[in-house]
Amino acid sequence: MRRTKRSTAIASAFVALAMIAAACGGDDEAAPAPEPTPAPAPAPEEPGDPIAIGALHPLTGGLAQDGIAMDEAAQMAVDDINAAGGIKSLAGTELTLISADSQGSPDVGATEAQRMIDEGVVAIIGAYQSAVSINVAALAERSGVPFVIDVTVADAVITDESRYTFRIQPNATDNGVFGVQALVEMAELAGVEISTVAHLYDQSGFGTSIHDALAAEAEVLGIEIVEKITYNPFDVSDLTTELARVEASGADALINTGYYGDGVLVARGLNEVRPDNLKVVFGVASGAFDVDEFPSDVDGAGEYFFNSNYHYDATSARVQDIRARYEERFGKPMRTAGVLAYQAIEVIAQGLESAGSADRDALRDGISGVVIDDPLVATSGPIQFDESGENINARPIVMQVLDGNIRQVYPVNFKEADFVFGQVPWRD
Amino acid sequence: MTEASPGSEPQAASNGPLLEITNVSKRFGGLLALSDVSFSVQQGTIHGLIGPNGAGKTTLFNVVAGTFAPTTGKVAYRGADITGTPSHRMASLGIGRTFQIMKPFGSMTVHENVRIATYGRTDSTEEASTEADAVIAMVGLERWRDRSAGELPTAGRKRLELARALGLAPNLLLLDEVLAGLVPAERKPLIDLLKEIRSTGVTMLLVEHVMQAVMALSDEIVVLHHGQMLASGSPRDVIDDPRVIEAYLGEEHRHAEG
Amino acid sequence: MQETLQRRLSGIDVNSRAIILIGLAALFVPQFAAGSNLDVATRIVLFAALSSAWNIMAGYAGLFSFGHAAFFGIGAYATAYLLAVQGISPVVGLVVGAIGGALFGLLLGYLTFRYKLRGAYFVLTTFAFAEMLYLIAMKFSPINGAVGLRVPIRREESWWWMQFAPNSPNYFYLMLIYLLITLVAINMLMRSRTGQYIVAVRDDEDAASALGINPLRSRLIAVAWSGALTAAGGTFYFQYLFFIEPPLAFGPNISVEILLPGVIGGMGTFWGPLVGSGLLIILGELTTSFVRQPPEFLSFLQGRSGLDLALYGALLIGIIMFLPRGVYGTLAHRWEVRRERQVHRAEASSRDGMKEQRDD
Amino acid sequence: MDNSPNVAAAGAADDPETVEITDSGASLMTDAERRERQIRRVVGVIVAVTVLSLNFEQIQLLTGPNRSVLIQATVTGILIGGVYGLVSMGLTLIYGVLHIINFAQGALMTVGMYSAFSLVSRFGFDPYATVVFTVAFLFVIGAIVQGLLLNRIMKESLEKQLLLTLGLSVFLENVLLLLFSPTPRAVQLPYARGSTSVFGITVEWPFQVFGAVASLPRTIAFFGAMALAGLLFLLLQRTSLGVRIRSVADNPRGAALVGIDVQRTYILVFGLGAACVGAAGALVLPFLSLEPTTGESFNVIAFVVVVLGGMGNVVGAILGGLIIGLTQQIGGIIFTGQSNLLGVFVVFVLVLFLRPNGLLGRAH
Repeated sequence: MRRTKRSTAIASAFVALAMIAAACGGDDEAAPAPEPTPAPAPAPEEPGDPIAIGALHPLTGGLAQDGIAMDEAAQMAVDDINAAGGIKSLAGTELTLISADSQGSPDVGATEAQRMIDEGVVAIIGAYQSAVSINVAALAERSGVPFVIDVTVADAVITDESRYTFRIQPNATDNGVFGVQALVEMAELAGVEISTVAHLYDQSGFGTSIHDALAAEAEVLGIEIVEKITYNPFDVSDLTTELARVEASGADALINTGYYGDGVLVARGLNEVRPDNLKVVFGVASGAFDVDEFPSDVDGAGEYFFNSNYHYDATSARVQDIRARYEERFGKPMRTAGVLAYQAIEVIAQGLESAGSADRDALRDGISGVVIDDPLVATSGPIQFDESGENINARPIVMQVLDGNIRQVYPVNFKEADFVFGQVPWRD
Repeated sequence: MTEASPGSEPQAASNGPLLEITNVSKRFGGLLALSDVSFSVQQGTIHGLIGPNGAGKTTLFNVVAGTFAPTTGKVAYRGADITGTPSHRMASLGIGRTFQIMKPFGSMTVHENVRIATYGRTDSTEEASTEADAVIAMVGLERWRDRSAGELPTAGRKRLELARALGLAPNLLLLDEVLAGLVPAERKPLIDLLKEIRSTGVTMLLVEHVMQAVMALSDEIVVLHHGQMLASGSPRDVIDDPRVIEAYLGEEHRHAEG
Repeated sequence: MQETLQRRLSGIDVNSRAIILIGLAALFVPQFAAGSNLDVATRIVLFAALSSAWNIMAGYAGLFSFGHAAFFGIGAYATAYLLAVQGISPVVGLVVGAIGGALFGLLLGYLTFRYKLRGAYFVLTTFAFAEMLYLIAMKFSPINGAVGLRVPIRREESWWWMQFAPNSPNYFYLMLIYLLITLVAINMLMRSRTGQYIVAVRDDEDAASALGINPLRSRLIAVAWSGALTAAGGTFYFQYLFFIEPPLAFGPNISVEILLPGVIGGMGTFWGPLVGSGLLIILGELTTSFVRQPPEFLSFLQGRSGLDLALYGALLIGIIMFLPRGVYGTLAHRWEVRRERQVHRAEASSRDGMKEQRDD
Repeated sequence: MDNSPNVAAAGAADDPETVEITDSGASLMTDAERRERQIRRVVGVIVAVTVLSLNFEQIQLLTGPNRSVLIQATVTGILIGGVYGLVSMGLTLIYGVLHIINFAQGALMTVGMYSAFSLVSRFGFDPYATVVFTVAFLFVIGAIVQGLLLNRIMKESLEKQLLLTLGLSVFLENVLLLLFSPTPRAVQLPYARGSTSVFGITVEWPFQVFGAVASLPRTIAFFGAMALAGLLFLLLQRTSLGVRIRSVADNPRGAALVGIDVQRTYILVFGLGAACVGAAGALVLPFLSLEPTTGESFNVIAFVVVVLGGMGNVVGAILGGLIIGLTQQIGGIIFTGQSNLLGVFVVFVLVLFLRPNGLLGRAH
């Protein structure tokens, strides 16, 4: 139901081929094509066959929950666009989504991306895990198929040579840089002195790249990183010793970068170790501190925790509408990853609008010129891509756990509530 | 892997004994398994090594075969010290052995089993194959040549053990209870085979339980008891030695004769 | 002329003839499989080769490795470092990686022999070595630590740089060459005296030593060949995937992916890993597409995560329970038993006086 | 003149089974010499590694005002080590009797955790009350696995059995994924932050020891693990069932000859091994967040612990668990910048090479 059946896709491709053949045959024989005109092709008057977009996410495996939610959100975006009249510059041509399962594995991901390209998708969104995204990006670059990344922070996905790869969310460097900047700015606003921090982070590529950016920026800002501690989020079952090191370091603030399970361990462990020195616990791209279940899962131990992360803009009326409809349709709340997938489809649709063509190269040019003024994700301005394909206005925003709820608190234009700085749950 | 055939080696100390065991003791942890054993084996003879269960026969056998080194003492072969030589080097010295618990290469045919041994004697695979066939014919396993070694019945496996050791064209053959586990009807042809092998000039050290066979085959016999040498000499001498009769032979001898 | 060819062919053993046939047949695969199907075929060929390399150790030498990711990762990272950091061709990386894999194999082989680690202990040692390399690679900055390395994209196609247009059949041919070289190498090794010594040591180390075989030497040869060929696979995988990071190179999943085709197809058989690789990857594709589009009455299963891997696990259990020699191994064994029985019967009847039958 | 020890020695040497052990191939050393040399080498390596890794800063870390970190690492190491011991106990029992490396041990633990979680979240059970159920439930699952699957391939090679448990682990994890989705779950311990009175002594949680903390759920898990280890030990040493299990472990053929149903004992042992991780699952649930892959992370540690303690040695598993817990925690502060598992693997490899029968193991 949710996905286009493969057989249908193949059948429609055949029908399309037959029609093109018929059309060409007629045209060619009647009048050979004149010399090519450089002017853009005039918009057709009749809607064409649906334009296929590929969605590649981990639909099975450990990260399937987000992957499935992203796939659902992408389908919803396609349905919304179609309901609103399709691609107007193509006479209302509708979109259709081809879904694929990367299984979280790069080689399966590449095979599936190739399959979708074979089936004629004009662009691909995805792919969540960095290893998969890097692989798909390489394929997209070499095949000339636009690839719009919904979620993947690894810097390496986009290089200076990238032409067909686009990313809406902030990359790892931006996450690290803006995260520590936000910490400093908020401390100044609150009049609390933060001069030393401890960084506790996941040892994989994700945590490492964020740490590197964060450490460089901290040096610029005159903040000393007095302790850096790594752990493996997939086998850690206790962080008490690590948190004792944080206490012993005397740091003013603890920055944590990691996933959900370890974020829970951090919150619980802090309430046991109760470091006196810490004025604030601040997540930078933490996978736990801005998740709705987090405050209740740790039973209040996460109160006042901040998290600087890419996030949907909860203050936007459009986001509220989409999230409400998503929840109604799929029976679960829509998280940031889903909103980003929705946004990625919108970017492609916009690209198609301005290209006025379903040709992949034209679409690439279309996407690179896109300006989305009312983004669904919190940014510092419209969604616009630079030469390499990074969104120049991509920014993380800061959320805080307040009274057991996740609230957007900073910057002020995304503010849902006033932040409380200098508080930790184990000190009342 | 193995060096040239033993026949080509200079016959060092050709008038001395082929194998000389001098004051060998072996200790396992706190327990003394062999205590000060000395004897020598002359070229071209069959030397029997007997003793009741737990006398240290297998330990001595393993010391000679290089499976493990003695705690003290020395083993000399053709006058050269070979104490503790790794077992794979023994083969190149011309010493072949069989195992009490038969150890065929179960995934190979009988012919391939033997060819593993004959490979060491030649560079040509074809020659090795021919040699292997000759040995197989000698031990009477032709009919099983291309059958999997794992399928052989016990008597066949004993012959295969022997065939593989013979495949090395050894000077000295160490035989660990080749007759054990066979019914009397199967023993006779094997004893004949061993005699035939001796006639080709191969020296043998025979660890054996089956008295009848040892008596029939051996030129010299060494009796071990509690890890010590109790007696040695010709089968007649040994069998008449009252200590041997008392310590070991008594019952079994009667049993064997009966 | 034809006769000569036939005579020449009959001088080549059965496996070599089959390798030539497979090579010839595979040349046409890109004619029939394009796009993602060619991708699937490429993966089948790659894992068939990797698992064959693993089979030298686990199957022929009886050294069950649960950490072949160590060799694989050494090959992948040798190439990745030389290419992505130093700008040196993967052809050089291939050689360096293979030598590295062989050397690591010698180290592993020596240590496990020296300390007499067998059975469960050997399995756990190989696992531990791969895990240690993984943990070290995660923090080793010259190879970019946890972040990983990627293949610099070139504009032109090149065999020297092992880079082609996406969807180019050359990737398939590259893996095919790797597979064929691996198979020829294994066939030559296992038919040689050394190879038979390796099997003899596997069957019974004591008996083999008593026949003059140095068991350590045999073992080291097997482990070095296995390590070198597996490391070569790491090179090709990196070129094919464009990216490597420690979990992709040294992760325990890689070890399992390398050993499964051999186990499923039949350990210690020449064709087992090939059969297993084809079977596993095709079945994987089928279950994935089944879960993607289940039949009407099972539509509630659509998109449920976990189903395909649960089926995969059940399949693995089933094959081990019912085909303990692996798919190809079991078939080959049945055929062998039947042939032996026929030989036996023929012998019996010939002994009964029907001698003329043998003269045919 | 002759004395009986000699007889025993010679007898042992003539017994082919025993010869296997001392069969040292090429080596010229006696066992005692070799052991001494190995022990010397272990000590040497440990000293060298320690000296090399302790630069000035770290020595300061261990002696200066940061001593509390070391104390915390020790406390945490012991507490988590107890849990490692409990997880490994089941694994070592299964290996000791069945000679199977059970890769599904972690997945079975996750099954235990999810069953405990369901009881807590659906029926409002106290998390610790679920232990009774998870132990029984996992015992049944373990017994079914052995009876239905593993018993039929007991004659196959070690690798086949290992791969079957690997398949089982993939199967179980993904069935859990199907049933519970990958959403991380957690349960609350309502009394985790109160105080407890035992024999008139009131303890405030989390408990403070020399500036280190021990939280209530971890402390309960530790003592629970110790109690269960004690029970298992008594079961093996003091009951007829234990005698039966031990005799099957020592010599299955002999056990069968004296009328012990070996297959049924196998079923029982796998059931017990699974029950151990069932208990472990319930005990760790209050301080871990739960996903279908949670138990898997204990697998690797458990293998290390089992080898360290001696394969098949239940007391060794507890000791090994504590050592690994401490190695991991203290190693983490000594080898800063490296994964704290690296130290664990270094210990693992050293033990494999130099003391493959484990710290408490005997040759078997």
